[in-house]
Amino acid sequence: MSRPALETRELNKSFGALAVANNIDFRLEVGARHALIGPNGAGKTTFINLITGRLQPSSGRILLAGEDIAGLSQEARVKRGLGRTFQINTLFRGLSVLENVTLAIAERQGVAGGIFRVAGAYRRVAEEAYALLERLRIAEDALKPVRELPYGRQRLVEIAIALGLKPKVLLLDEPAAGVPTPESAIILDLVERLPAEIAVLIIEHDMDLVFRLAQRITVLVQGGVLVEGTPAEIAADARVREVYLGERRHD
Amino acid sequence: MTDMLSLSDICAGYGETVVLDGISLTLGDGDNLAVLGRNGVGKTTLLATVMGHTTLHAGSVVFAGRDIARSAIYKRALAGIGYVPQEREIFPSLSVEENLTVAAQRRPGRANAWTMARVFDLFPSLAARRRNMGNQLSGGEQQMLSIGRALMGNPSLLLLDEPLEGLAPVIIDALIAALHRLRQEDRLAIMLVEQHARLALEFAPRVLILDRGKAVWAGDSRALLDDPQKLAGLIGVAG
Amino acid sequence: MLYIISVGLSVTMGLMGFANLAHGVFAMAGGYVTVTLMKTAGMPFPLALLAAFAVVGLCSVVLERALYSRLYSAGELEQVLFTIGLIFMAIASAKFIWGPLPQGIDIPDYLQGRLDIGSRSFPVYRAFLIAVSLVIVLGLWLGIERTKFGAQVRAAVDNRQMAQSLGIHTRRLFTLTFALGSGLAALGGGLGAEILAINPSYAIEHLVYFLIVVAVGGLGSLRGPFVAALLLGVTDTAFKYLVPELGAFFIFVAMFGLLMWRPAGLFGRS
Amino acid sequence: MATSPPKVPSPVDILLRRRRLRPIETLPWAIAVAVYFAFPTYLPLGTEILIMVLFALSLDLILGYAGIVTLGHAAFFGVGAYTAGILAANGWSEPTSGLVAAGLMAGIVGVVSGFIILRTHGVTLLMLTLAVVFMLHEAANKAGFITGGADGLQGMVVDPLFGAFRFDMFGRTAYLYALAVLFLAWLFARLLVHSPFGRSLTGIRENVTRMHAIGSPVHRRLVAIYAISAVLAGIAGGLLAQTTQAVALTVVTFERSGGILVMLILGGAGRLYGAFVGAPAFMLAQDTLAKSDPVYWLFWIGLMLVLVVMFARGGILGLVDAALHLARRLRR
Amino acid sequence: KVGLILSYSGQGASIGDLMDKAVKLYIKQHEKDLPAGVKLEIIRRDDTGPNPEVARRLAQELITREKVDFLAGLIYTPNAMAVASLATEAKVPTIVMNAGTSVIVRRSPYIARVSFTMWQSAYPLGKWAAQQSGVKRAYTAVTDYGPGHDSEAAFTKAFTESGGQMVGSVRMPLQNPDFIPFLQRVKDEKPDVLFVFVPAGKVATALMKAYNDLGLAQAGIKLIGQGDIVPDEELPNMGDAPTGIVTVHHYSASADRPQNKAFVAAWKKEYGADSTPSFYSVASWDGMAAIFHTIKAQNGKLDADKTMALLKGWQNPDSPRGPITIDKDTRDIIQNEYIRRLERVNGKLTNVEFETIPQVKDPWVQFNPPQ
Ligand SMILES: Nc1ncnc2c1ncn2[C@@H]1O[C@H](COP(=O)(O)OP(=O)(O)OP(=O)(O)O)[C@@H](O)[C@H]1O
Ligand SMILES: Nc1ncnc2c1ncn2[C@@H]1O[C@H](COP(=O)(O)OP(=O)(O)OP(=O)(O)O)[C@@H](O)[C@H]1O
Ligand SMILES: [Mg+2]
Ligand SMILES: [Mg+2]
Repeated sequence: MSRPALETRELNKSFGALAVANNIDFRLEVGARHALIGPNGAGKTTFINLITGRLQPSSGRILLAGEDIAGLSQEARVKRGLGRTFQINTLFRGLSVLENVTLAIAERQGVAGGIFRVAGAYRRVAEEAYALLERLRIAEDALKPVRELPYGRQRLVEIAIALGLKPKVLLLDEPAAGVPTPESAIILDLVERLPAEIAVLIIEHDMDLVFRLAQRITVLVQGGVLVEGTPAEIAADARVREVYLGERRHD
Repeated sequence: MTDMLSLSDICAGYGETVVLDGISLTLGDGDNLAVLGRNGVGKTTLLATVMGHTTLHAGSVVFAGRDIARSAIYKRALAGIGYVPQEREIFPSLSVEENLTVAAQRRPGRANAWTMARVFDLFPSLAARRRNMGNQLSGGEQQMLSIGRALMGNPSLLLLDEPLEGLAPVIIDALIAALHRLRQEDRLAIMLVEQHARLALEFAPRVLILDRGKAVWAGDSRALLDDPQKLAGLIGVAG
Repeated sequence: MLYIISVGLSVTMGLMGFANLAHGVFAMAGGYVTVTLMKTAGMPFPLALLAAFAVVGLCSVVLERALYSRLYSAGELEQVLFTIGLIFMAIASAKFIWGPLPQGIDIPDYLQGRLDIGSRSFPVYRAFLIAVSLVIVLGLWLGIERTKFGAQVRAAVDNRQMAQSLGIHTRRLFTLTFALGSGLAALGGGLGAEILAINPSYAIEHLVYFLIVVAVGGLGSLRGPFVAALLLGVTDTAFKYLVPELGAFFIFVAMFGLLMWRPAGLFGRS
Repeated sequence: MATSPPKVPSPVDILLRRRRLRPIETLPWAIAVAVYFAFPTYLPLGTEILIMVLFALSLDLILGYAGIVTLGHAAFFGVGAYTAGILAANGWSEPTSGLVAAGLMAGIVGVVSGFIILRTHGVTLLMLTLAVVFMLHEAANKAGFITGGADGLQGMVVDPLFGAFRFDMFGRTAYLYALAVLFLAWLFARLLVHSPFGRSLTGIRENVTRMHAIGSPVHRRLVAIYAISAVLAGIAGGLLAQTTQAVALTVVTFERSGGILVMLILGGAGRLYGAFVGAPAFMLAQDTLAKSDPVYWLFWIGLMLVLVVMFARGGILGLVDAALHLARRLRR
Repeated sequence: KVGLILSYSGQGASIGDLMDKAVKLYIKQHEKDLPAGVKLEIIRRDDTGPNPEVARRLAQELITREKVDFLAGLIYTPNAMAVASLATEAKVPTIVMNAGTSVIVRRSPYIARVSFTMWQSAYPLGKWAAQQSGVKRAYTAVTDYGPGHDSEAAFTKAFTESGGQMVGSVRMPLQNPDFIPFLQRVKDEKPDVLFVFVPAGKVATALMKAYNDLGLAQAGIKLIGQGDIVPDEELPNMGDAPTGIVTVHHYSASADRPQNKAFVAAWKKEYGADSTPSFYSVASWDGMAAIFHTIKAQNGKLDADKTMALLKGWQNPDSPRGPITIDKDTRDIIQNEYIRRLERVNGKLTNVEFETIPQVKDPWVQFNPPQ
């Protein structure tokens, strides 16, 4: 197999006595559509925080396109192509939707630090942001402050910001939570149509979505990888049924 | 069946914006109602209005025989309304235990009242985190805590705003089972807002569907479960 | 006495999350009440202190209801502006009523004199202050950190609307807490009148020291300010003795270092 | 980008339009020039007001836009004042270069202190800014051989501006000098807050976590704006020193930091013009009140602040906004 | 027209109050003595503390807008210095009623001082301590700012010149001082005498308490200083301050001179029995006397240079503090310095004068002749 887009080796993290990441070895292939599932508190969000640098691992290595990024700052990792969304909305609540996305795109294009002679560049940034909003069908709210949007639409802004970064590896933390089915269809559609070279890791508790989207699934339990496999393998796994899926039918 | 909650011709919103436009409904002891609708139609606003978080422009809210439309929020809670908000709203600087104790309300005459021990029984993973601060919890744990906190008030009416979001399937199963028990044993009335229409319809016998602040359909859940076409038409879900 | 004033501040500012720069005003009021009662009514010292606590606590209830309560939801900056306005008014009012000269108190005989510890001697009154502070810290700790009351206050500060949704009467809670904080300040002002003389610009002159103690101790903590006041007091005294050339530098350098090392303060919750 | 925005004006246009200059923005300048001719005996006060506007403006950049609450801004004001003052007292009496030096020194102090303390936030940061002021104050006090200590700096000589305009007793030169400097600073500040850099500061104020996650070098940005703000504050301090030819320890005090904070909030923070409203309002009120009631004027100032908070959220400009809003509603 | 610049708010508010009251009282008593048709108007301005830029602006306005004939007041040295160049430029006679740094009078030919200088009292005290009181080893503790440094220098110079020996010195912070550690240091050094300077006001009380609490008197260390450490208005607050403290000052409210008795009585009548005038008040009182003198002498038609000429060499034998003269060369004050001992008289703490050093000129001027 070719070099993975993202890889962790023996990644460990504990809060006091609690080990939330326990020797996690994980590979995310280029172009993968990979799901991470597991019980509440298994350490999924923590895992993403470790990868993006929001938390420092106790030990272990994190490789992005083969390069160790464990020592880098959050912003350096973003510059190398790591993008994420948050499980709990983390937006610029007082700013308009358009500005939320504009901020991200400005950072990516490297114009965000400029004070002089940027008028033209800034227009291009804003136009790109607006186009993205249209793609996510939230353009009509472009000038509303985010805080006045219903929850479901705020989730879409979360995703818009992450997409604005044009990441090579996209980490989605429960993107569809709180999003009604029609909008979550938009999200699904969008993720499916992302360029093939982008690797996507998605955390979800909505099994319909997971089983439709994912080519591979990793199950995390108490900070450790329980199993990894294709959706069919996972659905059939007795242990996974016991600790996570329960006895309801999933297809 | 006596009326526990009755809303008539509610118009409510935020400040001057009106979101809800003429909603009426009644709910009896042990009565469960699912509230469905597209994104942004005012489901959250409806629950928030019962709790008193919005500006009520017109209409009356009667709970347990008293008009509470002008009551302070805390009085409504003391009267027996429990609320699980959509954004969980855990108190970050309180530990799990403290989050539960601040909400505890004793109600004389209630047989098997909710205690901290019972909440921990329902959500074992919370018990393991009892000393964590509110902001040191995973998303799902916060959701559980929010539900547990509402239960600690031993309410007679429970307002649940997307309570299943972010919970693992096994937990959802456990929670739904527990809610079923509550309805039967304690005659707990529940208003449930859910994105997963199917789950909600299976749980609650009655359903109210909102669109842009108006009630567009109310009736028996079975009717919709049996007629997916119609459901899709109302809330835009395929299947 | 710095501690007692500061712990009151910690109660309002830390627990209630209100940027109450006018806290010193209550301490000043406490001092004035104590002095006035002792001088004009001839009340004994301990009684005058209790009276100061009560009077100022009650007055603060009125203030809180009339003014402060409208500002809990306002931004920090507005709270700052408002409380500075209050300080200004208090300074002018105090000057009008009591005149610009500082007021001192005569502490009773049994609290005067020195304790001799080896070659060093230690004033009795300071020992008395430390003892009183200890009693208060214990009382508050048992009363607030360990009870539902304290958790409720913190809950109400974190998210007022949600706290109400759980049946907490936040208005009453805040009023009570505020009165407690102000009363403590008054007590501190009265006790400290011996060392920090009460004068009209008291509230602003000592503001910085209250803030330091609270910040170093950790916002919202009750033990924090006590330990901080003691620690800063002792090290400051030691440093002035050993290297007097550095004078006033020390306390700020100490605070600077400490806060860089532990941004949340000694006992702060982050 | 292929989809051309259908509506006119498009949201993109609306977003960008904010940068354009509106006619009302010339108002402060018109007033400032009018004052020069109409009230020639009020120019010393006018000069001090202009300087305070500049100082408040510099504070607004970090407080209103980047959300850094500081009680330590007088540190930079003081560094600027002492730099300009010490240069002038030691033979460097040309004013414009002295002012540049004042800004530079303050900027350096801004970078160094900002680099260290901007890792923290909230009350901790507030206290650290306070500590910086006190340490500088103490340093200026101890370094009496060059700062004059508590007696104030002695022997400043300031040359005529551009070799031609003497700083006269009526304060005409001083007024115009301060006005010109303020104008330049305002142009710059305006450019800054509407630039991508300025917007990214607002992003930091609104949500730091997200700023990190979109790859923004948050710390560097904060240090940058802190330093820029320090430069402007230093220039304000330098102006004060040059126009009054006096510097004393009170330029680096907590009270001065607090005072400027009050002026800014009074006007309305985070709106660029808060400084232009707050500083004159406060200083004029103080001046008139202090004259009519030199002993108890503080009471009235305090009352004014309390009333403003009670009835005008967002400072005086907030009140104006609310009034305009109401007027528009009524017309409809 | 007189522009009076004082601190009515901020840290100096209580000083400003004492001075303002004296000005008011003087005018009340003497207004009738003015030449017919002359109306005296006092324009008060608040400089809010040691803020030279504010003082300068106020002076500028008083001169250009109000067109005052005199500037007066000026509590703080930096403020006086900032006003000096304006006084020269606008030719406005300026009466310094407090600020005590020696060099001020040299800053402008239009400045005259009616208050005091630090050297004026500290220097004689140093001499007296070494020669008369028989102590040999002295320690100084002064507040770390201009006047403190002056006092320290003056005392040290006089004391060592007269054969005394300095065993140490310490400077204490201006803000919120806690004297215990400094005095503890002194105590460990065991000098015969401790010379202290702190700014008059409530810190003086704190100093006395620390001196008491540490038991320096019992350890045989005498406390001496300038009048600032036992200011008359603070004495009621000093509780059981140790009696026997010897200080040198130009004024004491309890002095026996008939002029002083009358002054104090008038004051108490006007402002209540609890209120006591202090050296701040006396300087303002005499300052007003000087202004009245020049007005009367010119019959109300004021000319700046004539005014200054009249001020130079002006003598007032009737000041509450004894005879005073404005030096005709330096425009600075020449006055008696009194050596006083703190005692209890009728149960009240009182500074009792027991020796007089007549007509002291500022010694600093002799050691630092103008270039
Ligand atoms: N700062 C912290 N201190 C201590 N424990 C923490 C902290 N942050 C998180 N935890 C604990 O770590 C565990 C893992 O949290 P994480 O958010 O990664 O879970 P998750 O798998 O994302 O769960 P969910 O599906 O509910 O979102 C949780 O049990 C949580 O309580
Ligand atoms: N604080 C607010 N101020 C103004 N308008 C608001 C506010 N909160 C919500 N709204 C508006 O009220 C409408 C109804 O929102 P509400 O949150 O009730 O919808 P919802 O049905 O719960 O949506 P969701 O499915 O996303 O939770 C929306 O159009 C929203 O924009
Ligand atoms: Mg998670
Ligand atoms: Mg909702």
